[in-house]
Amino acid sequence: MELKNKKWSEERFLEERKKVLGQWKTGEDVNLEDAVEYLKSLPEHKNFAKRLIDAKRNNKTLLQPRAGVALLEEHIELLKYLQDEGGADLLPSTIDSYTRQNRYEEGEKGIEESKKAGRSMLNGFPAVNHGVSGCRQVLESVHIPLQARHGTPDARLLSEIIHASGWTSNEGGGISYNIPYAKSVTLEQTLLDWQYCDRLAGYYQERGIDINREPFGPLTGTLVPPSISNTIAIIEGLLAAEQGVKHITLGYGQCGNLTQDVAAIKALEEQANEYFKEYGYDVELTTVLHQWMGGFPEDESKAFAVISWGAATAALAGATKVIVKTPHEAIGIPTKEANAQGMKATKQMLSLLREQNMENSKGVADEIQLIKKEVKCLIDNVLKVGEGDLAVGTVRAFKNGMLDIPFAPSIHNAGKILPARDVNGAVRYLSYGNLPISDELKEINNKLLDIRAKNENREVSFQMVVDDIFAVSAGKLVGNSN
Amino acid sequence: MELKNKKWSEERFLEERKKVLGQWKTGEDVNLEDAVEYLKSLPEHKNFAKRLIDAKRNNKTLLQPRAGVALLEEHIELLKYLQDEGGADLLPSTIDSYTRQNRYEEGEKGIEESKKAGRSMLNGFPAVNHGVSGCRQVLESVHIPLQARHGTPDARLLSEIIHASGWTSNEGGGISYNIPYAKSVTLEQTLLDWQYCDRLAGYYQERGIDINREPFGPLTGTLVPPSISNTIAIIEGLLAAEQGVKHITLGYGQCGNLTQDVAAIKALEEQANEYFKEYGYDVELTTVLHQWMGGFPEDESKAFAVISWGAATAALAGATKVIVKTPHEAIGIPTKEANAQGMKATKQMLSLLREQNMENSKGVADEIQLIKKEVKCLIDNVLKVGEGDLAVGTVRAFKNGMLDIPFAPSIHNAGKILPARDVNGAVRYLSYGNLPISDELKEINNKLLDIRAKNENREVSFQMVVDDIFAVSAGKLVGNSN
Amino acid sequence: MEAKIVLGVIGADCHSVGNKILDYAFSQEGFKVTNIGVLSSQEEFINAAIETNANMIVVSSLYGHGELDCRGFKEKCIEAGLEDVKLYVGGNLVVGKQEWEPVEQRFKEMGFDRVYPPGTKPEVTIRHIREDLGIEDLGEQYEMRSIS
Amino acid sequence: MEAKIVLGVIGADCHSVGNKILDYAFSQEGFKVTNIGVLSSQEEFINAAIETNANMIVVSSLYGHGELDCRGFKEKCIEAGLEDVKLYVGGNLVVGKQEWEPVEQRFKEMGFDRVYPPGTKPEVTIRHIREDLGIEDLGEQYEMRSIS
Repeated sequence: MELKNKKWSEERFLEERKKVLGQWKTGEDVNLEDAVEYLKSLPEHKNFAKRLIDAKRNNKTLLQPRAGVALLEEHIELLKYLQDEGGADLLPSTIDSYTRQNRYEEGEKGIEESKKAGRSMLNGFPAVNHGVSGCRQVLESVHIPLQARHGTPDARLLSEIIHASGWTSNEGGGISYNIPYAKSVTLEQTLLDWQYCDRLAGYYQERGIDINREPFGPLTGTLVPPSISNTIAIIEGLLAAEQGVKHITLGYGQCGNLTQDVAAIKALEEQANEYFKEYGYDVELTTVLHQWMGGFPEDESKAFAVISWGAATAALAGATKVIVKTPHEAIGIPTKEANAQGMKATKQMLSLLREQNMENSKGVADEIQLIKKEVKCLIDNVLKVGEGDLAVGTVRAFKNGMLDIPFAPSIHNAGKILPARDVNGAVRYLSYGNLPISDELKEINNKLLDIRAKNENREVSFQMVVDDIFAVSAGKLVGNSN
Repeated sequence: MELKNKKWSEERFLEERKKVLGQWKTGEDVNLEDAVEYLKSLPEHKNFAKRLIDAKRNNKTLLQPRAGVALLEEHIELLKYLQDEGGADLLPSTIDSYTRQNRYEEGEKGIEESKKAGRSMLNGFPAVNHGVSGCRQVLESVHIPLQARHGTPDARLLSEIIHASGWTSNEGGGISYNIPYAKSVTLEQTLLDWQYCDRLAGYYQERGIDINREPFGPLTGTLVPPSISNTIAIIEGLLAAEQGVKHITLGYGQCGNLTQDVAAIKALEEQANEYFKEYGYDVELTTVLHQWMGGFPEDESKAFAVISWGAATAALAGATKVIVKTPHEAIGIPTKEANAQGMKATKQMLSLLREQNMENSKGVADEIQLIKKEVKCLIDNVLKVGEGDLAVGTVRAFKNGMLDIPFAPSIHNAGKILPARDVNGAVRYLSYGNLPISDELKEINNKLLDIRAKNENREVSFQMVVDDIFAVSAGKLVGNSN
Repeated sequence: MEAKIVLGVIGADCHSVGNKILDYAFSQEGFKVTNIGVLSSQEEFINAAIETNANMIVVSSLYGHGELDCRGFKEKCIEAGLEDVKLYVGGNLVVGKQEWEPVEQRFKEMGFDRVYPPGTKPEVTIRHIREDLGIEDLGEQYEMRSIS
Repeated sequence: MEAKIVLGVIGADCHSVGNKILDYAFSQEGFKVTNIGVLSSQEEFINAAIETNANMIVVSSLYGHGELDCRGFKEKCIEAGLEDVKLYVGGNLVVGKQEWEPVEQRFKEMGFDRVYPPGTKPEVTIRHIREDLGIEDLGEQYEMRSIS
C-alpha cells in the first residue's frame, strides 16, 4: 500500500480492518456498530477528550499515572487504588512488552504464569488478550477516563479493542512508537499502521464520539532537544488530523531547565495550532508534560524532589496533563503505594502553583522563538523532500538524517546528532548531523555551548554528552565538575 | 540604660557583662581571653561566616536543618547524623523553650527528667545548662560550623556561652526575637539586650574572629508581606553592624509565589547592601531562605512537594543558605531520619537547579522595585520618628503602628495590618493599619487585591485572610474556591 | 443568651495566628470576646472569666504540650465557681503523630466540652458555640463584612 | 593484544542510550566495536562474535529481565567454541530493589567475568577491558577528542 498523507476512504479502512481483526482470536469480538453504541452510552465524565478540554478551559493540570499488570482483577484493583487513593484525574493502562510486539501467544502464557505465580509476570496489561469484554470490565470498574499507553509499532488490533471497550484515548504514533521502540521496523510500515489507528479514531469521531490521540512526546527520553520532539509531535498531530482526529494531546518530556521546558510546551501549543490552522484542521489541542524521563536517584527523598520539579514545571508551563513518576523509579516497576505517593506529591505541587505562571519571563519568550524557528526549519524541509507530502517527507527525511532522534535504537534513524546541555542546563545541539537547521540558529546554539566549554575550561566534545547523561544519577543537571 | 543606635563602648559592654554572667552558674566558666584563643584555634571549615562567604563566591546554596534535644550525647548523635547522613553543610542547635525564657532551673529539671525518661523531655538543646564545656564538646564532635537557633528575647548569656564554645553564628534580633516570640517584653529591653549580643560578636570580630549574625527573617511565618520582613531584617542588620558585626545573614520566609519570593531575596540583598554602604558599614552580607513556615500537609508525599518547592525557590533566588523542613512537619518534632529525608530532597533540588535563575524575568524585576519602594517608605519613616536614631525610631514606630507585624503575639505590636494573597498567590496588603506606605504603592496593592475579589466574585474582606490561612492545609496557596 | 468568651493560648506557647483569627471571627459573629493572648496560664484564663462574667473559655494549644498545660483546668474552674462555664480546647494538642479519637477522649475526660483537631475552621466552632449556648443564628446580619 | 568487542542489548529490551554511549567510548579508546544494538538474542551475540573473531562480548540489559535473558549464555558460548571470549554484563539486571552483592554473585556463577550495576561509567569498564585483555593504556593518544 502506498504511503500518502491523505485520509483513508472508509472502504480502504474497512477492507484493511478485516485483516487486522484476524491477528488474534479476540479480534472477532470487535463490532463497530456495537462499539459506537457502547461509546455513546458512556457518561461524559468517562470521556478522555472531554475531561481534557474541561481542564484546559479551567486552566487546570490533570494528573495521570502509569500502571498495568497482567491479570484483570489485579489490574482493576490497581487502577481503582490510583483513582481513589492516588487522586488520578485520568487513568492509564500500560500495555505489556509482548503485546507491544504483537506476540499475543506469549501474552497468553504470561497471563497463565501470572495466575500460577500469584503476581504479575508481565510488565503491563495485555489488553488484546483480555479482549473487549475484559477491557470493558476495566472501564466499568472506574469512574474516570481510560487511555492505553504502550510503545507498539503496530497497534491496530490493540486500538480496535480498546476503543470498542470505551477507552477514549490512545497513545502513540508512526514515528514516536517506532524510532525509540523498534530496531528494524520500517517507517513506511508504522506510518501506515498508525494512519489506520488514527482513521479508526476518525471513524468514531465522524459518528459523534470524541476520541483523544496522543503522540508520544519524550521519544528516547534522554537529552532530546525540544525542537526535535516538538517537530515529531507536530508531524504526528498533522498526520492524525488528516485521518479525522479532532482531539489531540501533544507531549513533551521535561528536560530540567525551567525556562526551556516552559518555553517548549508553550511553543508546541502555539506552533501546532498554527500548523493545524494553516492546513485547515479543526483540532482541539491539549498538552502533556512527562516528568523527568531520565535516570532517577535511588533514594526516595531525592526521587520526590525530581518528581516535584516535574510537577512544578508542568504547573508553570500550564500543561493540560502531567504524567507522573514514582519514588521507586530507579528500582523498577513501583508498588501501587509508591505510585500513589508520586501522585500525591505531584497534586500538592499542582495545587500550590495553580495560580502561577512564567508569562513575565523574557527568557521564556526568547526560547519560544528559538524553538519555533528550529522546528520550522525541520518541518519546512520535510515537506520539501516529501514534495508536499508530510508522510512521504517524514520517511525521506529520516532516511537521510534530516530528521534524527538522539540515542534511538532504530536502524532507520541516522543517529548523527548529539545533544548537550548549555551553561544553564538547557539542551542544545552539539552536533547537528544532517539536520537542515539554519546557520543563524546554529550560531546561537554553538555560542551557548562555547560559553559552557569556556566555563568548564575544556573543548565542546562528546565527553560533555557522556557527562550530562551521567550527571543526573549524581543528582545534577549539567555534567560539569562544580 | 538609654537606648541609642550607637556602638557600646567596651567599658559599658564589660560592665554589663558581669551581670549577664551571673544569670546562671555556668556563666562563670565564660572567659573572654580563653574564648578568643579557643576560637582562633578552630579550623576554618568550622567557621560559619567563612563557609557562607565561600558558598556565596561559588554561587552555591547551603543546607541547614533545625534540630536540638535535651541531652548532650543524644544531641551530638543527632547532629552527627544530620551531618553524615543528611548531608548538612551547616549545623544548628535549636534551643529549648525554657532557655528561651531564661528559666534555667526548669531546663535543669528537663535534663534530669530526660535522663530518667530515656528520651528528650525538652524541645531543644539547653545550651546554657550544658555550659561552655558541653557546648565545646558538641562543636568538637562535628566537622562543620555550628549556629544557635532559638527565639530568645534576652539571649545575652546564651550568646556568651555559645560563642565561647566556638559556635560562630547566632540567630535572632531585638525585634525578630521579641514581637513574634513574646507577649509583653518591651522593645526597648530586647533591642538593648540584642545590642549586647551584637556587641559581643563585635568584640570577637575586633580580635580577628569572624562571627556570623542572623536576624530571624520569617517573623510570624504566616502571610508576612515581604516589605515588612525585609524592613525588619534590614533594621536589625544595621543595628548589628553598628555594634561591629561584619558577617550578617538576612533571612526571608518563603511565601509561596515564586516571582515574589525570588524578588524578595534579591531586593533584600540589594537594599541591605545599599543601606550598609550609605551608613558606611563594611559588611559581608549573605541571605537565607526559610522553606514554607506555614501549616504543612500531614501526608508525607505532599510534605515532600512543599519542601521541594522551598528548595527550588531558594535555588532560583540564589539564596546563600536554605533552612530545611521535614516530612514530619505537620505532626511535630521530626525523627532524625525524617530530618535527613527533608535534607536529601532539598539537596537534590538544589543540585538540579544549581545552574538556573530567574534573571530574565520582568515579573521579578518589577516585584523587586515594588518591595524596595515599600521598604524605603517604612525605613525612612522609622528614621524620621526616631529623629535620626534607628533604634529609637523602631520603638516609636512599633508604638504607633508604623511598624506592624501581622498576627504577632506581642502587646507592643499594633496588629492592625492584614495581608492577603493576590490572584497569583503573592502576599499583598489588605489593610495597612498605620503603615506609612505611599498612596502610589497602596494603589498598586489595592488593584491587585481588587482583581482577586472580582475573580472570586466577592468583596475584599477579612474572610479572604481566613481563607488564605486555611488554604495551605488544603494544599493550596490562594484561599479561593477554584 | 449572649456569648461571652475568654480566648487565649495556654502555657509557654506563643503561636498567635489562630488566636487572632478566632478573635476576629468570633467578634464578627457578635460574640463578646476577651482575648488574653498567648503565653497564658490557667489562672489567667480563670481570672479573666470571672472578671468578664464569661460563659465560655476557648483554649488553644499549638506547641504539643497541651495535655500537660490543661491538666486540672476543669477542677480549678469548679473551685472558682465556674462549673457552668463551657470549656473548649483545640490545636496541636499532643506531641507527634497520634490517633485523633483517643486524644479527643482524653481531653473530654479532663472536662472539656469540645475538642478540636488542628485546621478546624472557625465556622465549625461558631456553630458549636451557638448550639451549646442556645444562641440563635442571626444569619445575614452577621456575615463577614469588608474591612478594607 | 587488540580488543575486539561485540556490544549489544539483550532480550526484548530497546533501551539504547547506554549502548550508544558505550559504542562511542569504546571506539574512542581504540577498541574494535561491533554493535549489534538493541533487541538482540544470545544467538545474535554469538554469531557476531564468531564472524568478527571477537575476544569480548559486552551485554547490556536495562529492563529488569536480564537474569532470564542471560541464562545459559556461557554454555552456548562454550558450545560455539567461544570459551575464551570474555563475558561482561551490566545495567538494571533484576526487577525491583535487590542487594547488589548477591546479584553480582549470581551473574558470576552464570559465567560472566564482570558484572556492573546501573550508572557505571564507561571508564571503569574500559579499565577492566585493558586489564582482562592485557592491553596497554596508550594514554594521551586516545583521549576524548572534540567532535563538534
